[in-house]
Amino acid sequence: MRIPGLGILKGMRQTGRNFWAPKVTRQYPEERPQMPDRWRGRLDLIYDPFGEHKCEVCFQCAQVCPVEAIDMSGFDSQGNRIRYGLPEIYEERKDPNAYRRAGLPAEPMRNVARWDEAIDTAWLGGVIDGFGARPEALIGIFSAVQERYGYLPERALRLISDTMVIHWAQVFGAAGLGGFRLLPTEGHLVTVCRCAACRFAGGDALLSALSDELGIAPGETSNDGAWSLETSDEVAAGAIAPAIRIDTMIYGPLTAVQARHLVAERRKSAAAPARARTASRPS
Amino acid sequence: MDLLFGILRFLLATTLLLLMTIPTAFVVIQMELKVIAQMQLRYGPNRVGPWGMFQSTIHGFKFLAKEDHIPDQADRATFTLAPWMVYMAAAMSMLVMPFAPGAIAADFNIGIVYFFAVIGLSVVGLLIAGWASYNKYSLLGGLRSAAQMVSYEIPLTLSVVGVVVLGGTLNFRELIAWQQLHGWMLIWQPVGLGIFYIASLAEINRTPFDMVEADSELVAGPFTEYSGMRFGFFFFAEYVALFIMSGVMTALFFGGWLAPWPFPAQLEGFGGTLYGLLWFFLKSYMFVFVAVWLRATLPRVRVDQLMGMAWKVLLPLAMLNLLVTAGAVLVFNL
Amino acid sequence: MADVRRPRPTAEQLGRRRTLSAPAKAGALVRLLLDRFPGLASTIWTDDDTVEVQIDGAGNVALLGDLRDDPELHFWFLADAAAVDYGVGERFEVVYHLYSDLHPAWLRVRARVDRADPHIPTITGLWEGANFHEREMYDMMGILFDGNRDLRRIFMSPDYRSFPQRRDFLLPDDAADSQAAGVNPLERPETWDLTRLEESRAPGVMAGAGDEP
Amino acid sequence: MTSELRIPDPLELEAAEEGRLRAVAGLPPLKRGGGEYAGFESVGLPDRPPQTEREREVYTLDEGEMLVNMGPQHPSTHGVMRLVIKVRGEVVIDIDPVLGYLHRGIEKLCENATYTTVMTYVDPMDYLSAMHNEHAPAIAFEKLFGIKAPPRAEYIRALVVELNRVFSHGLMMGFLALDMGGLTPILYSFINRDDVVDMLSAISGQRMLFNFFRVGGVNFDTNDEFMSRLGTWRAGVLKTIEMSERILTDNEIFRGRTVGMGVLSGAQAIALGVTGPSLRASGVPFDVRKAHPYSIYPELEFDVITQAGGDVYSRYLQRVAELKQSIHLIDQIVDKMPHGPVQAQVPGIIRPRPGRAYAAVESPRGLYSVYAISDGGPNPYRFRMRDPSFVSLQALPKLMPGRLIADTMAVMASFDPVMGGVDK
Repeated sequence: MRIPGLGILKGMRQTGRNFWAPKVTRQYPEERPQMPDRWRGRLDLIYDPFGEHKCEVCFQCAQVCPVEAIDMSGFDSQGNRIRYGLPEIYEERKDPNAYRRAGLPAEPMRNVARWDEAIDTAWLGGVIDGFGARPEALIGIFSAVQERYGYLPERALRLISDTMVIHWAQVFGAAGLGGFRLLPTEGHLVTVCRCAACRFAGGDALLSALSDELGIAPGETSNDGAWSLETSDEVAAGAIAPAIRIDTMIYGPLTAVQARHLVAERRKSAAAPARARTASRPS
Repeated sequence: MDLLFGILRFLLATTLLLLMTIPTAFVVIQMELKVIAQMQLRYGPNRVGPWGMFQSTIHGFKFLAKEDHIPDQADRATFTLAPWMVYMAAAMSMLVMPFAPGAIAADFNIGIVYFFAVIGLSVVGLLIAGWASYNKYSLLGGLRSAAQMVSYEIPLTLSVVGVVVLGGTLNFRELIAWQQLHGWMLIWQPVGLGIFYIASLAEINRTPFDMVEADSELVAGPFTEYSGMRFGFFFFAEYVALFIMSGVMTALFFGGWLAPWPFPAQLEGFGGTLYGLLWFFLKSYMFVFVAVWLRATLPRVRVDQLMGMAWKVLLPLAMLNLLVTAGAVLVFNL
Repeated sequence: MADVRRPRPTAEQLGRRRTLSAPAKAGALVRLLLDRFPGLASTIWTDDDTVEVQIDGAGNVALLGDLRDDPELHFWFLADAAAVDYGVGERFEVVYHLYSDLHPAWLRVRARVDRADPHIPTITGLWEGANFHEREMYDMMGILFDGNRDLRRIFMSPDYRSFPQRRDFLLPDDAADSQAAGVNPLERPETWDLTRLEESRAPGVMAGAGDEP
Repeated sequence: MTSELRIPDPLELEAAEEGRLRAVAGLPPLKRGGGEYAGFESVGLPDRPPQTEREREVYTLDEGEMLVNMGPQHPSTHGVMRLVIKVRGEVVIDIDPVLGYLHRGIEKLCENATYTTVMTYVDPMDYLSAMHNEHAPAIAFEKLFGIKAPPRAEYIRALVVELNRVFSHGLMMGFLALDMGGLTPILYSFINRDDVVDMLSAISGQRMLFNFFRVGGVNFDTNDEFMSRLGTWRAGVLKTIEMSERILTDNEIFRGRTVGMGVLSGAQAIALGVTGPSLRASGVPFDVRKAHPYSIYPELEFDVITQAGGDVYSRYLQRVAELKQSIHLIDQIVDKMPHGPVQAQVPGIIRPRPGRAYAAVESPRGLYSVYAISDGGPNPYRFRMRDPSFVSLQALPKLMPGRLIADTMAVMASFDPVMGGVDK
């Protein structure tokens, strides 16, 4: 036999007791929750076994984000500063404060892409027309532009994007492929492949040998501006690993001694005309 | 001159009372927010003002700032009228509320009758709101409110009749005077008190009898389509009614402004008024607290159980109570 | 989206039977099934906790009814009913998974349905709860269950015209109709012009393209 | 196994009662049958002809009936679902659940994902039992690959799965009360849930969509943080559960609304495909953990709990009992947990041989199963998930006729459907 009201009183006793009990709510801004060590709830880039970021700054995530929430910048495999986001933020990104906030050295990097590049728009339009303004022709157009200017000026990429109605990020992403340069160089460029295959085949030794030979570290340019040393993820397929590229020529497979010899030969032939800027060969 | 004075006095009293409903509602809402939170092991609002005191006030201003939306197919005139009717019913019943000696706005001799007449008006407002909204939930909620309030008026009133028979008066002040002489009505009318409390919860749509709103079934019942200050009026009216019902229960069963023990003896003049106010509010808010406590504990009664309780339990009980009371009055010539 | 570039295997490849010695767990059930339904003997397949038979779609109600009502089999519980599409030109399969507390193995009944004319009798007469499964199969695969009195779409909107889980369904829905509606042309191999790709070669890979000797 | 229970049709009873009352009041009896097709405009949709017999039946209104849309945005539809309720006054005549508002095509997504990434897609299915959602695919894929998870991995799996069950059942208590207007139990339930998800995030790194199971094991081994949190939680969990219990179990109002409400007989439940605690509350002792043991459940000691009533109150009691049972299972698992690796050797290229695998687990809502077909490619050829709450929803139209609108919510909450699972 149940006494009516007893169950209600039992519940009221519970709530009444809890009225005085210590509270369990976290007072958020003052009281921060202790996140577990394995907490995955924050965005973080992951590293490959070689200790480098796995993010290749390909912007694919930013492209597919439906609400355009991703706004990112970084350095591609050649050390160029590249970015994706609203155009009005680009300028802000060059601001020293923005660098500081991003944890980068406060002075702007030497290889920030330039906006004031003069581009022969009529010529570029002709090239695009010649290729038929199809997305798959991008590579051909890029190579034409690079042949003329020695690198891919940002203005030219913009123009290609606008003319061909291809998303800017796609143009930029395609330009990140091996073989294209996004900033002008003054002298010869030696690119050492850093793909997994080349590394296993002794790419690291190759790099240190070349660095020793040229007297510069990867990513630097020699004092006279004639030689630059860079690394890239994709100089060639693994079949000729380890490979290097001198300007547009690919060599491989090489041993460290061979590579050193090759570069030394080239340096001796000397006084090679700087190929950037001045080249104005018709396409 | 007398007429002018009377009109002035009337205007002053009504304005004061109308204005008083707003802080009353704020206090009761704040109490509900805070007490329920504490019972649910939360802190409740604690950011606006010291201890979050002004949270409900901010709620009030928020209502003012919100868009006042009227549905396309709603009946505009009645839709606008409904919140006022509900709110006025609550505010007008404040007129006879015996706060303290000398602090009754209208101390007339049928105060209890007036009170039950006026508080029952709110059902009209809810019914109109339900009908005017052009919404099925609103309509169901409005009809529920009509059924519920009409049924619960009867045991509610009958339980008070016992008090009236015993006290021999329909005036709140005299009833309190009677309680000063004979002890609180609580002792004489325990069954009446129980019926009154349950029926009054149902009358003002409080949990566990909040069929009208029933947020998990009818979204918000008749208030579904209301927004902004119009909803605010319903909201305030509900909490003012809670306070009023607690106040009336204090006056009828718990000796109104009387202190629970005779010391210090009932003061005279302004001091007496203040002392009475203290006790009146203390007791009233205690019953508000109990109502909030119930809300924190109980689930909602189903609509048929609710009606069954009114007609099958409370009404016979109230009748019996009245019979016994009347018999006792006759026999013992109280 | 069905990956149109990768050729899908045929039904024969998918449905090829492993001839296993029936594990002890399902052995009794296999013997019982062979005894009761000798016609299904060639289709029985087992792995360690499942016994599978294949039937023709039209016979599903009779077989499932027998399986349910036979006191020795007593498969009283319909655990799952799902549809599988084996691709254009092949067939649909409606797959029932049954449970019986007399046998420690799931019984899987695969009922073939003609893909060109996908009709199969409903089993809502046996288990009322199959209704939602059948509605889902209709919605996603477009299989029609004869006799189901509530066969309408369950997830997609009622005015939807396509069947999203069929193998030949491309995303978005009308990609098959319009050339590039909403689909990135780079992802549509049929629009690729391979002859032009030859011309637009990548620089650097071709030796001698530069100005060096 | 099943008890044949003759339940009088509540609608008949209701009609008889109403007829009697109308006769007393001197009103003519309401006309029954031969109603008119009301069309979809009455629920605010563009009008179209009915597609099936059943649809015509629902949308045909007799005298005095109307259609009420409950959802897709409604305080108590447990997600986004729409119930088209045909009511006469407050009495429910018929219910038609309309699903698909949360449909994400997870099966299709999984068929285009690799075997390892499927685990991330099944998580948001039934988001209150994400661990169970991962368990079934893990078992099915292990069958396809022909590998076995190491014993410690199986124990960790069982541990996290039971933890998940504890908070899921706890939340059901709260939601049931909330749907009946009780505000407090849900907040007490969330105390428990918060402890558990904190604990699970200590082991898996996420609070809600854990992505913890791997083909052939689990992502992480237990760590000190997890074990210490588990100990603290274990010491206080029964107290927290009891707080809700004290408010609900003996409460007269709660009992008055749930006892005898929505009675589902065993035979009916089996026919409708209702599984899990709801089926066991109808007296059918079917629990996949016992009926078709998987993982380490054969090694644990537990009984299948059943209730006799089959009503909402029994389903509530069943959940509470299973919750306590799960806590005892957790004790056993922690006691018996062996040492060893938590991940089996999985081949580098994850391509199983062509084949088919079916795996079922007992999720807090019932039998959750996965049927995976491999064609030898890197992603499943067909990936089918059977979600228990999807199937259980069919019971609603069977139980509600003759009851009141208010009971719809209580009965629905007693099946504890999660729309993420229903709509896939």
